[in-house]
Amino acid sequence: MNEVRELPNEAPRPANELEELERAWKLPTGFRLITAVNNQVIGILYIGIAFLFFLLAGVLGVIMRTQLAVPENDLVSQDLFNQIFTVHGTTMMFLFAVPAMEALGVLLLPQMLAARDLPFPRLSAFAIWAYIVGGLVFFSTIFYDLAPKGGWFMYPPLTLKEYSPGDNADFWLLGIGFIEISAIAGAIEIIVGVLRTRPPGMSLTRMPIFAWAMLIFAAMIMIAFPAVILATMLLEIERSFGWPFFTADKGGDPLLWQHLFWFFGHPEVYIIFLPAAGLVSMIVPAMARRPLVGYRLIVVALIGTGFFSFGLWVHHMFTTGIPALSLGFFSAASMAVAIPSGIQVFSWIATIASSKERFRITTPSLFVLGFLFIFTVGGVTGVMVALVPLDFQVHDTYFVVAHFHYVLIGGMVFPLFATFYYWIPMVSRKMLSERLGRWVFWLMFIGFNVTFFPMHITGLIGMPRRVWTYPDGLGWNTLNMVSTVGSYILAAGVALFVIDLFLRFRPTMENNAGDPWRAGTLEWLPTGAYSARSIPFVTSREPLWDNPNLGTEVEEGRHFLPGAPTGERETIVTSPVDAKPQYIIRMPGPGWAHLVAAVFMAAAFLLLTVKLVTIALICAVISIAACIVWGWQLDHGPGKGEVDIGAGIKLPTYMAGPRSHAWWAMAVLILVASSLYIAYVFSYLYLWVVSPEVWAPHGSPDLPGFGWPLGTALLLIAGTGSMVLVRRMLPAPGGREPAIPPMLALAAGCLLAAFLAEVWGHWMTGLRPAQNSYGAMVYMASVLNFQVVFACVVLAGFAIARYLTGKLDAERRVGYENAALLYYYAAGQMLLGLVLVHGFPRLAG
Amino acid sequence: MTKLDDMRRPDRGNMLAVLLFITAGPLLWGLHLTIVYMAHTAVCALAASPGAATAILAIVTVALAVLLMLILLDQQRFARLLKVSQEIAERGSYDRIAFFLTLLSLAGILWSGLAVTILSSCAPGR
Amino acid sequence: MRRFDRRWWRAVALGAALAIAGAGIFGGLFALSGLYNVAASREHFAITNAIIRLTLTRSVETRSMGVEVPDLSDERLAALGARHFAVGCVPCHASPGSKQNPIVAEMYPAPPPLTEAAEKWDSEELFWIVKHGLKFTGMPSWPALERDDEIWALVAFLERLPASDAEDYAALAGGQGEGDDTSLDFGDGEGMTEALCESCHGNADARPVHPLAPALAGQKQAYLLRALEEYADGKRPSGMMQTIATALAHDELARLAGHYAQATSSAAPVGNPDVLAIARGEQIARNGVREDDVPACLACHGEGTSAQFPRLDGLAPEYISTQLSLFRDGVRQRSTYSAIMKPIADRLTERQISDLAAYFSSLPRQPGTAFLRPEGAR
Amino acid sequence: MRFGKGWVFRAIALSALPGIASCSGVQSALSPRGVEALRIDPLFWTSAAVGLAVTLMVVILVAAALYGPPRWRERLSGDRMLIGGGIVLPIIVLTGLFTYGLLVMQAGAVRGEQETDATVTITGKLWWWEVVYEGPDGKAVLSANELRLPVGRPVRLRLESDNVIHSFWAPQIAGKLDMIPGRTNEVVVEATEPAVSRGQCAEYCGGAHALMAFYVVAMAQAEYDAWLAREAGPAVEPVSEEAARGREIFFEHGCGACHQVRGTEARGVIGPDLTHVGSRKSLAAGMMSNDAQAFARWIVDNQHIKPENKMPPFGQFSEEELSALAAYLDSLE
Repeated sequence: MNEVRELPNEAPRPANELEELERAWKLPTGFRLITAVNNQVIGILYIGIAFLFFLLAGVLGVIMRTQLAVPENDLVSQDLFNQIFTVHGTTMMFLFAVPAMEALGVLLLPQMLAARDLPFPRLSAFAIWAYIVGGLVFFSTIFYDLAPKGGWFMYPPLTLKEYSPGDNADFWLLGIGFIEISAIAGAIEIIVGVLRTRPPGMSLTRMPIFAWAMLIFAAMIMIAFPAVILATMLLEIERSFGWPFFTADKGGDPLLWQHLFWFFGHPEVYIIFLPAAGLVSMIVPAMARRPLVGYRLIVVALIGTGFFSFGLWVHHMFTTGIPALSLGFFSAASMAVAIPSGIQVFSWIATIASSKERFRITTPSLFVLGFLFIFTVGGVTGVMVALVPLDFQVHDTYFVVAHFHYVLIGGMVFPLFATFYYWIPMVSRKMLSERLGRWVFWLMFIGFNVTFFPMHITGLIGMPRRVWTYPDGLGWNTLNMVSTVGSYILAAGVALFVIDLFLRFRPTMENNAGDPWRAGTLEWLPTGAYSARSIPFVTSREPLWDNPNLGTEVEEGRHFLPGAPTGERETIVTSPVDAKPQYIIRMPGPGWAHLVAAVFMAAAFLLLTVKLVTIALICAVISIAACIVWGWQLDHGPGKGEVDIGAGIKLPTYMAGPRSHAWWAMAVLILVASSLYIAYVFSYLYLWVVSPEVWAPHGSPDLPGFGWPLGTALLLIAGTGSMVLVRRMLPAPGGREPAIPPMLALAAGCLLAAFLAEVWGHWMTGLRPAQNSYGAMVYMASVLNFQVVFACVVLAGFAIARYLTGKLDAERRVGYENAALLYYYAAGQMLLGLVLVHGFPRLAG
Repeated sequence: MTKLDDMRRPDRGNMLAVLLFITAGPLLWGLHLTIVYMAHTAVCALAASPGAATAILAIVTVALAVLLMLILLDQQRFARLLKVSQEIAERGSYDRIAFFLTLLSLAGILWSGLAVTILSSCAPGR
Repeated sequence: MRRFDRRWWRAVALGAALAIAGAGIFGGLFALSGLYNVAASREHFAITNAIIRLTLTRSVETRSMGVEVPDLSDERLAALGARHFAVGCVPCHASPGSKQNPIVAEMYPAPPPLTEAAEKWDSEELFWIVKHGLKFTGMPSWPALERDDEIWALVAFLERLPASDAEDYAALAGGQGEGDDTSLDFGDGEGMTEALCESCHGNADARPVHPLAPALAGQKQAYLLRALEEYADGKRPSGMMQTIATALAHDELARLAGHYAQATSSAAPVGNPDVLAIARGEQIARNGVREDDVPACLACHGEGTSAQFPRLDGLAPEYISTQLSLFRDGVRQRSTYSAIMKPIADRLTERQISDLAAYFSSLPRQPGTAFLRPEGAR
Repeated sequence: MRFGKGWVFRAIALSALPGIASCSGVQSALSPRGVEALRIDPLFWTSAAVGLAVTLMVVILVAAALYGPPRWRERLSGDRMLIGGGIVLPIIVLTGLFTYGLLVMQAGAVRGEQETDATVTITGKLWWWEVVYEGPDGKAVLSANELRLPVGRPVRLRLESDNVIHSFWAPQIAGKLDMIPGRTNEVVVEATEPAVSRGQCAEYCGGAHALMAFYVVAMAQAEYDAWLAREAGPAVEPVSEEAARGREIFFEHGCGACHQVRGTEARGVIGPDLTHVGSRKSLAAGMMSNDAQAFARWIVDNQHIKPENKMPPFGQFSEEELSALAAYLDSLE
């Protein structure tokens, strides 16, 4: 500790530097606070709303338990109960668990990385507002008998128009589909944030475990959510237009939904669990006052879980009659995913054992210990249900209800409460009460186990899930009564926590309660609205332990970027592996555009649900217009030149191309689009395996002649060529090149023409989408193409407008780069689609 | 120990190479699952030939298991193949992470192999 | 500056609050004092009158927006409306051939003659007024708000009224318009009530005036009696039938039911039958639709079934499809039997309904003969 | 391949969870009376015992890490512990369990491929079960909401649905298997002792999913054959006057449009077959006991007993009519 450290900047700092910094990051006041984008403000809003949904869905849970307390109860009617359990599950999964974890990412990540904010502050604000509006409207359907009642898993045919008339199911499909989009926006933010806005010196292997967890969390969202987005699209299209994806009579298959849904649904569990495990891996070392034992193995566990969790979706379908050996593969993967959990549990035990003196028993550590116990039980029953024959018995019974509540409440809610108690000092003037905290913990812990442990037995002795009542005399009465009593105890614990929040939680950005735990990571640095005064140079995993003076140094502005040299909001972008400073990102401040975009997009989706198509379209147009306004303000251009961040490092304040954060965001978005398309390719092949008899040329009109796909491909190649040429022709700043707008328009036109040719070609053969599953799949490819084509056309138009206003040249070219990147992807996707749609039936037929 | 001076040099780490290096094991595991699941489903649904199915599954499983073992045996050569630089910070950590991930993936593949040896192909779930 | 703003706003708000309170107190005192004259013998001030007229006109125009007008060109529909007009409207509004009752004429406002109504109001506005009535004028709302189909019949008639003289009117109303017709009059001798019934439902020689009024001859007695009783106690909503059924004693209802059960039916239905639709309808009527859980109609409505289940043969297609949609929309939900028909009506598609209507309407009704015996023995 | 009853594990687990055995009812997977259920049973007890051991181990290790002497804690915090406990141990334990699971599965798969002499087709309806046996003459025998099995004989169940997805689950006999539109799933079951047990739909199928149960009656082969012969025959003639009057009412009020009573003109196939409804264990798919009173209640009040079910409530009957109708239905043994 005594070695003399070289620091990037000299103290004392110039007098006006801090003022400048404060001015740049100042919060809007009054009602304009809703335009704020600072991660600490919107992060708390985000987590607050997510917690509100937890409480609301929890109340539904208690109502269900009350109904089931005694046999043949009629407190809640059958129809209402079906709505309640659907909304309970949907809300807990989509409106609470995932958003809560994203919220923690928004709130904690920039602090842990000592970044001034996430790289796209308005994108997070957009995602949050969209989620708030969409989520609240969705939840409120329970109050006017409009709530979906097909279960949170929404299996067709039950959710098809025939068996679910009315708008109830559409609220699920459009509402949740929309919230998934918001989750993906958050995931893009988190990936780019973790990889590119770390403090200098924080290589991948020095990241806090939570950052690893969030990175994998976001990556999993990118792969998993598109599957369910595709599924909801297919189901909504079948409900509205009768394209038979899931109707067996016309070559569809109800199981296709289950495959797509669980390809999302199972990873979803780990999407929820991984960040929570990451949080635990942060709290345990703090309480032990020792570094985490087995940091690298935990990383192994996180990555391993991320992968293996995609290999066990069929374990929700063990009883659907799939061949035994296929079940065996997924059972094997279910076993494989258990090992990473084992690694983490042992790592936490080892860290506890390694404590300096003894492990500190505080409210956060109580919740962590409770989590360890509950999660172990949940993991063990998880292995049991992974044994295929045993699952034949316990599948869809209360045993499974018990199992996944152990995994989810144990694996996510307990760590979340630990998180509340642990990190609230970072954002509040006061800590929460340790004394009340212990009451909260014991009530929740006891209540939880009393509620859910008996359910294992209830299920084994025959009680199925999702039943609104049960007859007397089957031996289920006592166990159900016990569970109900337990749920009241659990609810009392949560209520006590809410009281504690009201009494002591006072959000703040400047005067927080400090670092009561003496933890080692950067979020405990002294902060203001601008986060840390200067961005520390990091050389280890627990910088605050290794350099106790770090807080003072940072506050004195002796580390990187101590001021606001461009006079605006900014943070350092570093390289993804070793975190070497690359450039300064200039970030937008408060604004209305993203807010308008979010609210109107939510309105568009919800109005579609109730079939007010015209108004919905108007809202969508307003939303897109707001997005364009928002995008227009982003590309500042290189006008501010280079700035000195300290240690003699001068960084540019503008970046385009593969190093820029915008390029990365687009790349991530393209990954999302491609996993959506891969899910489509899977669906296409899957339906072919199920019903080859409806495929062309035997069961459907012959494919259009070779000329059609060939012509389409040529259009795509021509468009791509035009796009590539534009890059070469971009003039130097101030120059002109009149050919650019027509070239961009040509590219967009080629794409549009290719899309139309594909649809027209099939239409001419007499193939119709509602005819059979083959027709539906063929036209579905064009629906997916339309999404990217539409985006490309908008972006190309945007680039033309940038050029015409003199904001696009060889240096200032982010607008072009994004359009081009997406364009190449769109062309690729459509070419692949041509091969599949025109080639496959010829090959297989 | 990273020095302040290092911050002035460009990053030698190639993100994609590093990612590929540490996730090669799980990626191959995923490839294995995809192939065996799809092959089994397609062969049973369309050709209904348990013998062919078992043969394909066995070959794929053995091939990928051997590949993973090779990676485990000579990790450094594999790293060089992917052009993972030696100069990135804490390079050893990446080796260790990659090693254990490959090991877990191998276990996963072998378990699938176990299923192939015990269960008959194309038989119904019961 | 800002503080000034706030103070200014506060003053405005205070002033407004005081004004409202003052007006309230003044108004209250005025009402309590009894100074206002509510006598019908005294007319409103011109200004009061103008405001009331404006409010009324605007209200009707605004509220009737979005009402969709069906095809009203069918003369038979107007004839049905005319018959109800004679029974339900003439007592206050008088007809082209009669004078207004002097007592009614002294109402304030007095019920206007309706000969110009159709010129003043559009169809949807007439519909709205007939359906909802007008506050403070004595104009009542339709007794069965669910029965838009009946209200349109009246509107169809009112549309034609301006162009009608006493003779036209008498022709349209089927003779009910002549003489002193200011009240419901079923006559005193036997046969007078039947005449009233027949004017809509037809008799051995004449078909019903409009398909909404079903042919009654040969219908089951128990069913007819129950239908009349249900009309009378509002279990089966109908602005037209409730008025009549309520006015008749129970014995008279029973007698009428017996009379019609015995009566011979009118001539066979005419028209251009859609043979394919009839065949499809017969298939459904005999066997049901298994995949849609639709049972065979004839299992309940065929020969030898409960006297409470109406026979459907010989009913007009419009009547059948209207009743099925009334079942489906829950209009008839207050009767016990509707609980049986509603789920079945729910399961029928529009096309199945029209097929069934075509089939049943194609069957001639011949009381007392076996017209359809389900196959097989018991 | 056969396995013992796993009494060792059962004893261990029983001592840990004394409540379980006493809770077992007619729908309990813990009192198996069929070959498949018996095969799954020891797998459950084995995995439960392993799970219990793992949980106890974790609890003890955490306690040791928290409060143990420094030497223990030091050992606990080592890398060897981490790799041994976190990787090696799970791999060994899981390999064992997994292999056991695969062996049980393979036994089921082999059984599924064997020939059986009886086949029963069960179709999931909203919200009841249509059960079709093969009669003695090979003709289909329609029944509902009850499965009869001959003891000691493998029976192939063909599971289908023509509406939404259901799942057939008779816990004492075998694990569940889904009924999916467009597919036919098959499972071979075999009752091991004569007994009555209960089953229930296990896949959420909307509306009255909770009220879709059935009884399984396992009977000796001879008894079963006699029962099947009788079930294949037409309905009995009513003997009492009241029942005869009930039959009149049955036809006058159109019951035959939805229900079949073989030997009469009632040919409906929308609702359950009533030919021998009086001899079943329950009414309304396991919801009510089977007696005249229950019939009467069901006819009038079925939308409260099983909300959203497809049968309209028939509220028009006088008390005499209702009891006559109920008496007739009850007499259909």
